[in-house]
Amino acid sequence: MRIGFYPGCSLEGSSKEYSDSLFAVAEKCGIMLEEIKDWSCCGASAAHNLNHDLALALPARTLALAEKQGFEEVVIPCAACYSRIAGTKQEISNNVATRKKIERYIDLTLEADIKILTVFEFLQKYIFPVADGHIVNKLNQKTACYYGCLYSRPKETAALEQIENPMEMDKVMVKAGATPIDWAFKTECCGAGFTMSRTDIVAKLSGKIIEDAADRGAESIIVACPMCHVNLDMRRPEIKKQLNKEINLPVLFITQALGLSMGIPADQLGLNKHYVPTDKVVTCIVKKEA
Amino acid sequence: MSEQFEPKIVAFVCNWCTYAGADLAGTSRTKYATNVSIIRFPCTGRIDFMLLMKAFENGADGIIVSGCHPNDCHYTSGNFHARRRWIVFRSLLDFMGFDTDRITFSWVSAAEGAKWAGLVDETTQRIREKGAFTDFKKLDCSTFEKISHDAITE
Amino acid sequence: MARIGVFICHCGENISATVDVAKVAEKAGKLSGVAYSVDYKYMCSDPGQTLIIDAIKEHKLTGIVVASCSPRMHEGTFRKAAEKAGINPYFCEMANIREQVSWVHPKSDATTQKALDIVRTMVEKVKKNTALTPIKVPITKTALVIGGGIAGIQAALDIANAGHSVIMVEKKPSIGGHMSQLSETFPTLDCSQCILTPRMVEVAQHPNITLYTYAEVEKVTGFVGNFEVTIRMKAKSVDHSKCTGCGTCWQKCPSKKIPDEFNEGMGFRTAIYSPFPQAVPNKPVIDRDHCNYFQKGKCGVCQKICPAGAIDYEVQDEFLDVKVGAIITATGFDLKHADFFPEYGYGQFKDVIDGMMFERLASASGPTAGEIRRPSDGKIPEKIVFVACAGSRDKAKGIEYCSKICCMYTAKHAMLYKHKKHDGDAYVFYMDIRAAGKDYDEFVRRAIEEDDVHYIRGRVSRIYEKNGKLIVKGVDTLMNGDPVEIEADMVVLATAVIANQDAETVAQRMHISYNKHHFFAEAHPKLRPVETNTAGIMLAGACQGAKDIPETVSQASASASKAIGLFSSNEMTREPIVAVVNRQAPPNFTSCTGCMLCMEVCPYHAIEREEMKDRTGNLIKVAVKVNAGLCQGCGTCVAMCRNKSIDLQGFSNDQMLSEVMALLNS
Amino acid sequence: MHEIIPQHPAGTLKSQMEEATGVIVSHCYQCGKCTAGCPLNEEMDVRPNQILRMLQLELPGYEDKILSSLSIWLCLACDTCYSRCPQEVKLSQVMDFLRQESIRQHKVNPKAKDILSFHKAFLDSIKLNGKLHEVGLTIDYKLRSLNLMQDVLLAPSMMAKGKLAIFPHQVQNTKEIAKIFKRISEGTKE
Ligand SMILES: Cc1cc2nc3c(=O)[nH]c(=O)nc-3n(C[C@H](O)[C@H](O)[C@H](O)COP(=O)(O)OP(=O)(O)OC[C@H]3O[C@@H](n4cnc5c(N)ncnc54)[C@H](O)[C@@H]3O)c2cc1C
Ligand SMILES: Cc1cc2nc3c(=O)[nH]c(=O)nc-3n(C[C@H](O)[C@H](O)[C@H](O)COP(=O)(O)OP(=O)(O)OC[C@H]3O[C@@H](n4cnc5c(N)ncnc54)[C@H](O)[C@@H]3O)c2cc1C
Ligand code: SF4
Ligand code: SF4
Ligand code: SF4
Ligand code: SF4
Ligand code: SF4
Ligand code: SF4
Ligand code: SF4
Ligand code: SF4
Repeated sequence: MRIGFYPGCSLEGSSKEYSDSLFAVAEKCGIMLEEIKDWSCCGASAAHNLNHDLALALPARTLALAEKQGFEEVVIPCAACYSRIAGTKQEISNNVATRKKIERYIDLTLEADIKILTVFEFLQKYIFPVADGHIVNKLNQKTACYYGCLYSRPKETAALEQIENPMEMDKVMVKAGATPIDWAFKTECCGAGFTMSRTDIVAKLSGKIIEDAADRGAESIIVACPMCHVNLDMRRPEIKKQLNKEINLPVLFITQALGLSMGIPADQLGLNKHYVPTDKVVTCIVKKEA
Repeated sequence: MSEQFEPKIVAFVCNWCTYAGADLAGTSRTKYATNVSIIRFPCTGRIDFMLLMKAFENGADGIIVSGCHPNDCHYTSGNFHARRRWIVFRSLLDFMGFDTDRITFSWVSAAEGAKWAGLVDETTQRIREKGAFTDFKKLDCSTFEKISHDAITE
Repeated sequence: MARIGVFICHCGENISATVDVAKVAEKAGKLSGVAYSVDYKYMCSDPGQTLIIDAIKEHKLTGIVVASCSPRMHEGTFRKAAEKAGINPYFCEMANIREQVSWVHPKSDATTQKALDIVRTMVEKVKKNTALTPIKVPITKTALVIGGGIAGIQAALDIANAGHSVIMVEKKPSIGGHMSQLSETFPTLDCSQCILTPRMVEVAQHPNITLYTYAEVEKVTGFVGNFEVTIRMKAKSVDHSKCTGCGTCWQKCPSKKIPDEFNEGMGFRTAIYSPFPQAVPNKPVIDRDHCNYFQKGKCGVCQKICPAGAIDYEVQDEFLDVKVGAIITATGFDLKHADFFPEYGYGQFKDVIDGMMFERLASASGPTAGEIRRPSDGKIPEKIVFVACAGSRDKAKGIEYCSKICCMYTAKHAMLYKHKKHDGDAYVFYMDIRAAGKDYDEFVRRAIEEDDVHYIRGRVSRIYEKNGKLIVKGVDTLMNGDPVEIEADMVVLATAVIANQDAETVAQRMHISYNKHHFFAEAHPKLRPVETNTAGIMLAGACQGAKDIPETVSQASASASKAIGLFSSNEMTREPIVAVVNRQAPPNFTSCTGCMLCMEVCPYHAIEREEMKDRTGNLIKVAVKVNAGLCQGCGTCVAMCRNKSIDLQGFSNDQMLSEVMALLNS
Repeated sequence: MHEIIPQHPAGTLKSQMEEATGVIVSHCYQCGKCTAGCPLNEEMDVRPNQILRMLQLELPGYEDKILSSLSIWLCLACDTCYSRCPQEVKLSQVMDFLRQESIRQHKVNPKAKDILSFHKAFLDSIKLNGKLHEVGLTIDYKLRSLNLMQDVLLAPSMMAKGKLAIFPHQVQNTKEIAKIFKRISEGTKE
């Protein structure tokens, strides 16, 4: 089966290392991902803040293209894109009138029956069954798995089993040999869409998250969303000001952490692209005992 | 002055709510049209819709069916079954081109004497405007009876 | 050939002022089958009744129609008169020409005509009437009480004290229910055990009460006055007739780490156990799921040491059939448990507990001997938060209703805490305070005014644990929606009162109805609040809906009085307005085809399957029959039957059709 | 960008909102759980539950107060409120609607200008390229918000790390995207 891949804008830009590491892990395990041709932006928060129809039309266009290109499943690693596209799929399949209207806007027909996979579902379904053969290292440290809003809410599109205390990512980290901590901010909001417009708010919300993780002894934070990554990794100067202290917790994408456990070189996983240095994660790696 | 048409209307009502409601209208001396006569059933659940057809066949111009409000049935759920049967029955009548506006389905509780009086007056007025009901009297109801009864009890 | 008499009443002038009664009488006299017709000033008066009786005798009438007031007024009166004259009372019908004619219409020809129409209709009906005899049902004067909580205890004692026998069935090893777990009770703060234990003992010792603990009702058949009940006596593995309750066995049992249900899991019990010191009966049972002998095949310690030789590993569940006349269902309630509140960490954090756990902590007989210590480390909390409506009034969690008792017990809990820890801080997050009972609001005010409990109006959004504290994130909606964050040592959730897990099964076994939350349904919410729709089965206590002890006890006494009332005569008489399935000669037996449609719609489960067999016992046909004891005469079954095999006495197909035809064909 | 803001039918703010979102404000029983969990409750001038309260009562002045509030712009659409609301009120959708209405009625709170500018710049970037061009977006946003200094220090390092593309990635047929925008702006004007 051909598995479609929707990078979304961030994975082409500021979070290129997320898609690089995802491809590296998939390749290692012999899984092929194929980018949807000519995809467009999902509209992110801006579209639904400003216009509801637009917020449906943009994701719908991509869904329609994926269908036309014959994919049955599409992996969407970005939480924001996932949320927008899954929500659109749901709204369109629940309401014929809406579907007709949107089809007119995008000038394409749409079944909305394509299966959308989050990065967890993708790992679970395609990587887990073969992972053990490829995992050579143990990430010998405590990690805080951070899920953010968009995987856990709203409930209609939530991709997590327990939305207040999800474990999907924790399971991946256990596979990678790390020790996920129990903490309080797994699904608190990091400030998401205010990355640029209200950095003060981002600093405050993300600051609380980083602080709680550090307080509970985490040595790194693992994320699965480019927006979370930007807020937690790039906004450190503001966060430092906000907290009045410097916390040097590195923030890794889940695929980077898993890649490390598979022995994929740090550079290939894009670890050099982060603001907070990731050396400590790399140095904590030990060989997995047989 | 042309004489006004006076329809004959039969009311099929339950003993506990609507019959008592009609009694209350009496005790309160509320006046209403003479066109409606009541036939008392223990419960709307007892009402066999074939009797409605018989009534039309025998010259009724309009019919009222009324019992306890939903959830207030003296027998818990008789009115619920009556309502379910009525929905099926009505769609069948509609399908056959029968003027279902000649049948009024209502709820009148034992405390609603005034509602009963209003219901009688409204129904009488409506049927008066429709005029005498002749279409159905010529029909042979027996085949219809069978079909519809099967449909209702499905 | 029918000879009908028609009696038109003037009702003083109530009827004659608008209806031309003489004309009605005259015209009625000409109707076919009418042998006599007369009008009179007051039919219901003594002379009026005598007139009727004499006419029946003199004119050899076979049936009568009295055209007067509503049958709801005087049907009984005239039926009695008919009976006195020597005809079956069900050959008397009334034409309602007062409430439904003379009082609602002006004097006119149309009014008189309508009165005549109604008379004619009833004449036709009475011609189709048949002789009916009131149904007499014998009554077994024993009551079954299911559930031994305070509701069951109260009901059993009331009935037993009235001189009737009672069989009580309790599924746990001891009676007492939830009340036995409570510390002190609102609104008086008296000790729960102190007021309950004497009554438990009274039940055990009452000569009229037979108590079966560790037992469940397996099957109920029959009808009011005549139920047949099968009771499953679960294997106790201890012969209670030999056991002296000395306690040696449970002191020595090596299987000691079983979470103690009575203490809500905060403590342990052994495999052979009596649930609490005041248990009734205070004799143990073996919990086979946790006993080494039953699980691993070795141990047998208790059998070896029991001085009375009471232990018997071989016994099996036994079944007992009993006959009872009335049943009181008093199976109580349950509380919503952990995993229900991921956002509050209930089930995740040890110090987030529910109300019943708090009761055990506050109870002198509890795991902390009445000191309020938190489960995680045994520290006495300095700051405690109570969360009301935890799961109740929460559509998103599937429970829209108010649990009714938690406002009160939360106030009680906060008070008990403050009484024991004077310098501690107690906060209650609430949405509304529902304390509408006698002395209830005063009780809540006392918590606020005298014990300094801080009530904050707003719902808590989240609770998480940090550095040994529970961070409670709420809001004060009375302060502009300002966020409130409290670092608490312990949180008590007033979790929703729900129906027992097996409530649905119990209801189905008893053929009683229940609502979507599985609370048992009363026959009428206001006027028959303790009866069910199945005659002879009553409800008591929290199995019908959340309620506190005063209300539970009132309802229990009320249902007991219903049973006592039933037992006050040797047999019951019921109106013969019941459904019957027709009977024909073999090999047909009946026109009923056994489609069972009637059975599905009968609200009283009065229709039963019947197998027709030939002389050699071969099954020929499956049909139905009506249990006249259960049938209430609604007639829903009749309208369902495709081939008119089932009919309602008094409102038969024939009678109703004649009425319609007569009404329309003048 | 205002040309693609939908024209709402006449009626009170509440009735329009209920029609557009399917949320029924009377379902809210003012428990405050939404506000209690909202990550920005401290920042907000009108708390989430209070917005619903004002919609419920519809007293004079409330509509203005809602539409010119800062809260509706601060809302991050994180859906914490909805996911815990006992009455299942979809507050985030209410907020979405109110933002659109606030723009339409020209009542945007002055303090929300930055946030609004960002959203608009974002959509313009998509309209132009079909995808988000982060450099273009940053420049555009800065021109609109006049918030020139912010992030200037970050941009060069982002480029160095290969995190920003100087030339925009484009969908093959950018006209198609522009057409979608056009159809919607026409469609919603009806
Ligand atoms: C935390 C808390 C605090 C409270 N505090 C107070 C207070 O201070 N004052 C007050 O007035 N009220 C208080 N209450 C309410 C009080 O507990 C109830 O009103 C009362 O217990 C109801 O009694 P019941 O007999 O109906 O039910 P229960 O006490 O639940 O008794 C039911 C009995 O039936 C048995 N049973 C269940 N199913 C079956 C079956 N299928 N077959 C046989 N037996 C069965 C059970 O084992 C149990 O023994 C409190 C409740 C709670 C939860
Ligand atoms: C405005 C209002 C609305 C209500 N609405 C509802 C409702 O919707 N649903 C509901 O469930 N409840 C309702 N109630 C409550 C309901 O009215 C009462 O629960 C109910 O009437 C109580 O009945 P009772 O027999 O105890 O008292 P009462 O109705 O007061 O009857 C007492 C009787 O005793 C007689 N009496 C008094 N003293 C003596 C004496 N010394 N000797 C002889 N006779 C005496 C009185 O004349 C009276 O007839 C409402 C009450 C009010 C005030
Ligand atoms: S040791 Fe024997 S007599 Fe004593 S309590 Fe146990 S079973 Fe009963
Ligand atoms: S046989 Fe079972 S109940 Fe008896 S002592 Fe051993 S473990 Fe306990
Ligand atoms: S009794 Fe009080 S705490 Fe309990 S559900 Fe009702 S309102 Fe809430
Ligand atoms: S007195 Fe009446 S209105 Fe007031 S709180 Fe009590 S029940 Fe409600
Ligand atoms: S008359 Fe009503 S109660 Fe009696 S058997 Fe028929 S449906 Fe049941
Ligand atoms: S509906 Fe009629 S035919 Fe069917 S089982 Fe009942 S009595 Fe028999
Ligand atoms: S949580 Fe829901 S019900 Fe409570 S105040 Fe907020 S919107 Fe209203
Ligand atoms: S969606 Fe908006 S209002 Fe709701 S919790 Fe998040 S920020 Fe607050």
